[in-house]
Amino acid sequence: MPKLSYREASLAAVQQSMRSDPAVWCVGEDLGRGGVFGQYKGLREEFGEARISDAPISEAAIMGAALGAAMMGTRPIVEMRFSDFALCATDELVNQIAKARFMFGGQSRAPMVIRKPMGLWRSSAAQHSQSLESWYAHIPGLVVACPGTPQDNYSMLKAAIACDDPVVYLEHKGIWDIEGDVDFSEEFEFGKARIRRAGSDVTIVSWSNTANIAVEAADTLTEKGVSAEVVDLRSLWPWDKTAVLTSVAKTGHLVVAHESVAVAGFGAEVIATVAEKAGHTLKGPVRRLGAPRSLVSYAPNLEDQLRVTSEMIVTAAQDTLEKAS
Amino acid sequence: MPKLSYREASLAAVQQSMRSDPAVWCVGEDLGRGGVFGQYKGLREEFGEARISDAPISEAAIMGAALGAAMMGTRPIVEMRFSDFALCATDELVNQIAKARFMFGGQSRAPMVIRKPMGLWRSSAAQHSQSLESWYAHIPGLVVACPGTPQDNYSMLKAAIACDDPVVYLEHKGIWDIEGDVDFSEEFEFGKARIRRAGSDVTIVSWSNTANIAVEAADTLTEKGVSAEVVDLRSLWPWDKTAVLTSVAKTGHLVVAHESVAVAGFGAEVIATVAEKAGHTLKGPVRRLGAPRSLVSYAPNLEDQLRVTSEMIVTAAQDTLEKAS
Amino acid sequence: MTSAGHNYERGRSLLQMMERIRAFEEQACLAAERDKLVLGAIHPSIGQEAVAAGIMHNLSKEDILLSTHRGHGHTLAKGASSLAMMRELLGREGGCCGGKGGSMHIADFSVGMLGANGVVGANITIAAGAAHAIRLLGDNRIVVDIFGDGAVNRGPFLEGINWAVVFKLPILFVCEDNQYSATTKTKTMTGGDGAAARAASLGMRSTVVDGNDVEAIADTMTDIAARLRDGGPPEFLHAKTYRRMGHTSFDPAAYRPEGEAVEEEKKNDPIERQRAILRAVGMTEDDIQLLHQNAQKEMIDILQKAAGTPFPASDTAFIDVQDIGSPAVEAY
Amino acid sequence: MTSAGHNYERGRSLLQMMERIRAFEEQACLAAERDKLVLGAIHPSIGQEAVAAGIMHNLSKEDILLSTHRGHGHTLAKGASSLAMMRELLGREGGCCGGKGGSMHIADFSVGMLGANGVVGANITIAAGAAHAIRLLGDNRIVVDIFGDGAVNRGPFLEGINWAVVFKLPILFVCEDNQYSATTKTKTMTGGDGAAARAASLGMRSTVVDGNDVEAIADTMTDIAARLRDGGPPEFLHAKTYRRMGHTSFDPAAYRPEGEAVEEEKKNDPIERQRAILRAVGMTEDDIQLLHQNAQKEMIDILQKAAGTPFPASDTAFIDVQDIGSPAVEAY
Ligand SMILES: Cc1ncc(C[n+]2csc(CCOP(=O)(O)OP(=O)(O)O)c2C)c(N)n1
Ligand SMILES: Cc1ncc(C[n+]2csc(CCOP(=O)(O)OP(=O)(O)O)c2C)c(N)n1
Ligand SMILES: [Mg+2]
Ligand SMILES: [Mg+2]
Repeated sequence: MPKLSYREASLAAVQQSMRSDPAVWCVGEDLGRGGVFGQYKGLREEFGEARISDAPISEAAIMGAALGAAMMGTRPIVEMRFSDFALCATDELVNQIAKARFMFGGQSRAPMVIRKPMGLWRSSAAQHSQSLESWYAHIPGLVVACPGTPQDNYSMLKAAIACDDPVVYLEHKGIWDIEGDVDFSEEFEFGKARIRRAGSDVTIVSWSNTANIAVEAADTLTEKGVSAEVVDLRSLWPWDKTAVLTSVAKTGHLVVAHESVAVAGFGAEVIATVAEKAGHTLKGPVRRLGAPRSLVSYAPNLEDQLRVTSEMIVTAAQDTLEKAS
Repeated sequence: MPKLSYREASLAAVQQSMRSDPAVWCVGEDLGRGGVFGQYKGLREEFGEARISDAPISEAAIMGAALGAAMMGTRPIVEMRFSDFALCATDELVNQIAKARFMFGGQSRAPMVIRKPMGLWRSSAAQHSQSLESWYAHIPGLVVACPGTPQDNYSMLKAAIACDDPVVYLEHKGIWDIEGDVDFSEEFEFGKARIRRAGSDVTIVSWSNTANIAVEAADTLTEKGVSAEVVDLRSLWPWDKTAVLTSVAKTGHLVVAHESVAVAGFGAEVIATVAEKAGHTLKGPVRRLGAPRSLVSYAPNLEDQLRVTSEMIVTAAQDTLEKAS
Repeated sequence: MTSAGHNYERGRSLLQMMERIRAFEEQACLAAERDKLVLGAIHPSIGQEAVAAGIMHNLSKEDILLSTHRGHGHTLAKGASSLAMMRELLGREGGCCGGKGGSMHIADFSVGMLGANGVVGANITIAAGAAHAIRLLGDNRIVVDIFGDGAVNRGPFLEGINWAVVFKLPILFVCEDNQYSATTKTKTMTGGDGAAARAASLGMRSTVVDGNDVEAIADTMTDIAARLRDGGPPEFLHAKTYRRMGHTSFDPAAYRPEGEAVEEEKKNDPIERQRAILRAVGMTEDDIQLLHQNAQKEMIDILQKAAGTPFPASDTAFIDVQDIGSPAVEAY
Repeated sequence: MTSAGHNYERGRSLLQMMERIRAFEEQACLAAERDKLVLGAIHPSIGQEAVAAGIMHNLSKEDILLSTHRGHGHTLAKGASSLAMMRELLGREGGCCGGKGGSMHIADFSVGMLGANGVVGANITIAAGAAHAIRLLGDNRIVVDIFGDGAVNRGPFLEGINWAVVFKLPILFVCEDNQYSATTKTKTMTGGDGAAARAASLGMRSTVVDGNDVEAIADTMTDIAARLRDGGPPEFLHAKTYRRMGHTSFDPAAYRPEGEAVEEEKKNDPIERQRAILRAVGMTEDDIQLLHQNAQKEMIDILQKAAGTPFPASDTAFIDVQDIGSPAVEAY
């Protein structure tokens, strides 16, 4: 089993998919030179200019053209560089791509992957640091993926490329370099969470890089004698309600943690769902961790104030356990 | 007290604000002929071309230019026609307007009102029917308003125009013609809900046109011997947690109802907040009503399947009461 | 067009198509106003039929078309069934989009019509992408994308046209210029010399044609289509015509200068102009009337049929959203 | 520029400003690479200083400027404090944006600099709006908006320029063309004749100037500013220069043709070119060196001061988001 970085895992997924399916192609700014994070490195050499296509700085055209090309039977992988710039193509994504199949009564399909690196990344400030996964989860027609590990960035990206629905694929740009074993034979099924740590006292639900931080927190909790279960949702639509409800049924305690803004974030969806379906089984108050409804600063000490840390997760878990009724 | 339509109430608010503050001006497509819903009718005649300005079909420029003009000390009212088209200006709203003050360390401000008529409106299909209020509630820097009555469309619009922060102002395009008494002296404070019906058995939280439907439901419930309290949030950021928590403390039962898609909708935020802060005080399961995660159809019978009706609210309220523990 | 070089069969068939489009939209307007059967907005192209007929005459069903909110004529001319279209306008079963799209999203993929669009200008980048796929797939279809004069002020106009030029795609962009953007005279909100000049500055060969002269449009399009099929670079066509009705069938268009529409109809009705050309080369009054009446009959007929068709089955509301995470499986 | 018509004082001051910009950015790069004090990306404009110096020479502090991610030079030339700017790059207290914006969002409203922007092309519509406000307010300030060659492929380029033309706004748009968009040669992704041709098609008077000739830029700008202050329509300036470093200070720019950057530096360094002009009209080597050394000294100094400044007070993280619903009051 090779040890790959999160970046390399995604490269392998794209490369393998392009080898086996000639309809797959990639388009985005600077792809010919490997992409802004090097996540397309070497692909131009293997697949040529047409299939690893550069693009003008025209996010709306990249997104819109990918839709047209998808409706014609090709399978574009769209690179948005920073998820923030994808906002320049919101009409294309939300009004066009997400609706193309339904609006035309099922005559067309839009099989495509929209890669949007998101998240905090070393002093990038307010226009280069956002995480808007809850936006996409709210839009019918879209599948939403948030891989947090090299293995998942391999398996999930392969599944996204093979998917016949448009997939908003949100890599976390802070973890391109993290490494891990990658089993090329592991297949991902959308809507299936991964239990990153099994446990029985408290359930911690998370995704993307925050799931890694939650694992750290669980390790700390273990040292303190608390057995925490970390549920990494991996895809937010569809999302694994069963895994969450099963875990909560066992633990009776729920902490949800994510990097994005808490208000109207996807954590609210998880908590609301648990409250609706299993509110009476909870033994302590639910705890939600997310960024305050504030903007990301450039200065590192200010930027840090928006981070959800492992310590915060530990405290939240202890808190709900202490308040057990 | 004059009886005004929701449309006329907004007209009065804009007219009065423009009379008292020469910095206020309006810009959008077709405004010179009164706007697409007649909500600017007569203003060109009173205030002239410069202050009731037409615009090219350039949503990005309308939004971006309004920001530039706001940073220079004017107070633009931006008309987006259908909230769906505002998606063509998402970078301008989210990356620019919402961040202009913070990013520059408080050197600038962006006092402006972005009017975006939202909601279902007679067979308008998937690109002309969306309600994305939860998106804007998720974005730091924005104030979010969802008036549901003529009185509120007067008082809230006046408050929005007077506000020094950018306000996303979501009128519901299905109710331009509803009428009601409007007290010009009533002032609105952001973050203050209105108790549309007082009650003691169950709390129904809603906003925009769904609050009107909730009032109908409350009337039906009264006939059935159930006393429902309808909390119309009116603004979603800030929102009136106190009113909701106070009501829930009294009733012990919560139903949240809105027209937009339930998944990752603002209803989840309301429920999550109640679960976090007062989950243990609930006497029955919370109930959430919103559109299924599906797209809006043109055919009226298909379109109707996405509606939250008064009957559904009644049933949900009865359901949580029946399951009281 | 002199009778010397005139292709009578083509001329007649162009007239016939214009008659069908006109009749379809007249019935659609009646369905909306008289019968209250069309609930959403419809945007008639009455007076603009020459563009649809002239351009589509040179396309096969394999070629690709994208259009706007004002796309009935284009869709019909591309070969879609008038009955399926009318059913769509009435939101009925068997509508070409299953009743889900309505007038603004009319589409018939079986004849290469990949959709009207409710967002002004949004079709431009999508069409460029369709042409991009043709390049990738390596066949010799061509793409035509039609939009209005108002769309030239939207960003995607620049981005989509630049895209087509950069990737040398087999596509023709057509600005169907009816001089109005909803209630606004487009000229008042448009800098410079307009659509063709903008396209030329982006590196595109741009042609201007009389948008009410169906023969001229068909001729121009014959040449353009040949160049595109030969692997030529993308092109642009600016066709100036006039919007005779309001923006939607509900709009009385009271904002227009007095008499403008009447004057335009008198001088520039594309159907009358084509009749005159055909009369001059010997078409009989009877034949002229026959085309007219056949078109009327077809469209009265299909309106009646459409009105008698049931609404779509309720459970279709939740299909074709997506396979993975479908609302038919879990609404939320 | 012959010595006959040459304004020595202006020439010297243009050189001085270029020296200051160069020295500022050299120190900023050292702060980033050598000292690891700049954590985010910085985009140096080394080799492009003539545009900033030449244009800003004709503006007062009351005039308005908007810029891009590569905006240090523009901001400095508009009159911002080098120390406040360096503090901002280091994310420190007293930075011109309080440490919240960093290099990509550098701004100094007190000198009319309304912000760099991290989104390519986004400043174009905002700048048009600033000029729109000037029209509404009725004063005679002017606006300059600067963007790169890559920005001409974004929709807001069309929308913002059309806007300025339609509303006849007092604004100059400047395309500072350094030939690259990140790792891409812009020409390969740009249809037609580029920036000036596009602006002209939108109805704008467009001028092309040698972007490495600070005297020519200052001359051209003198004329343009006069026309704009006289109430003239908006204008466009295309200044071709060259990006001597990588896209960011971290980028070795290995994708460029061998020798291209060296060649450009040899032929077209704007500072060397201006020195040559000034030497020809009698500037002494001592004076030339003095300007250079003063600039070096100033910037070494401010880097040291900035490095010694504390980070911003923690509680500023939650202020200036919004008054109503401020996170300082309730985070969520
Ligand atoms: C992005 C966007 N903005 C605004 C609208 C509302 N709208 C619909 S049609 C129209 C006028 C379009 O004018 P034009 O492009 O000339 O087409 P025409 O209606 O004349 O055929 C407008 C403003 C829209 N649908 N999409
Ligand atoms: C909308 C958007 N797309 C992509 C980027 C990433 N990006 C930052 S700078 C840049 C290149 C810009 O080139 P140009 O406009 O020529 O300016 P230059 O960097 O050469 O000064 C790109 C692609 C961005 N910031 N914004
Ligand atoms: Mg038009
Ligand atoms: Mg450049």
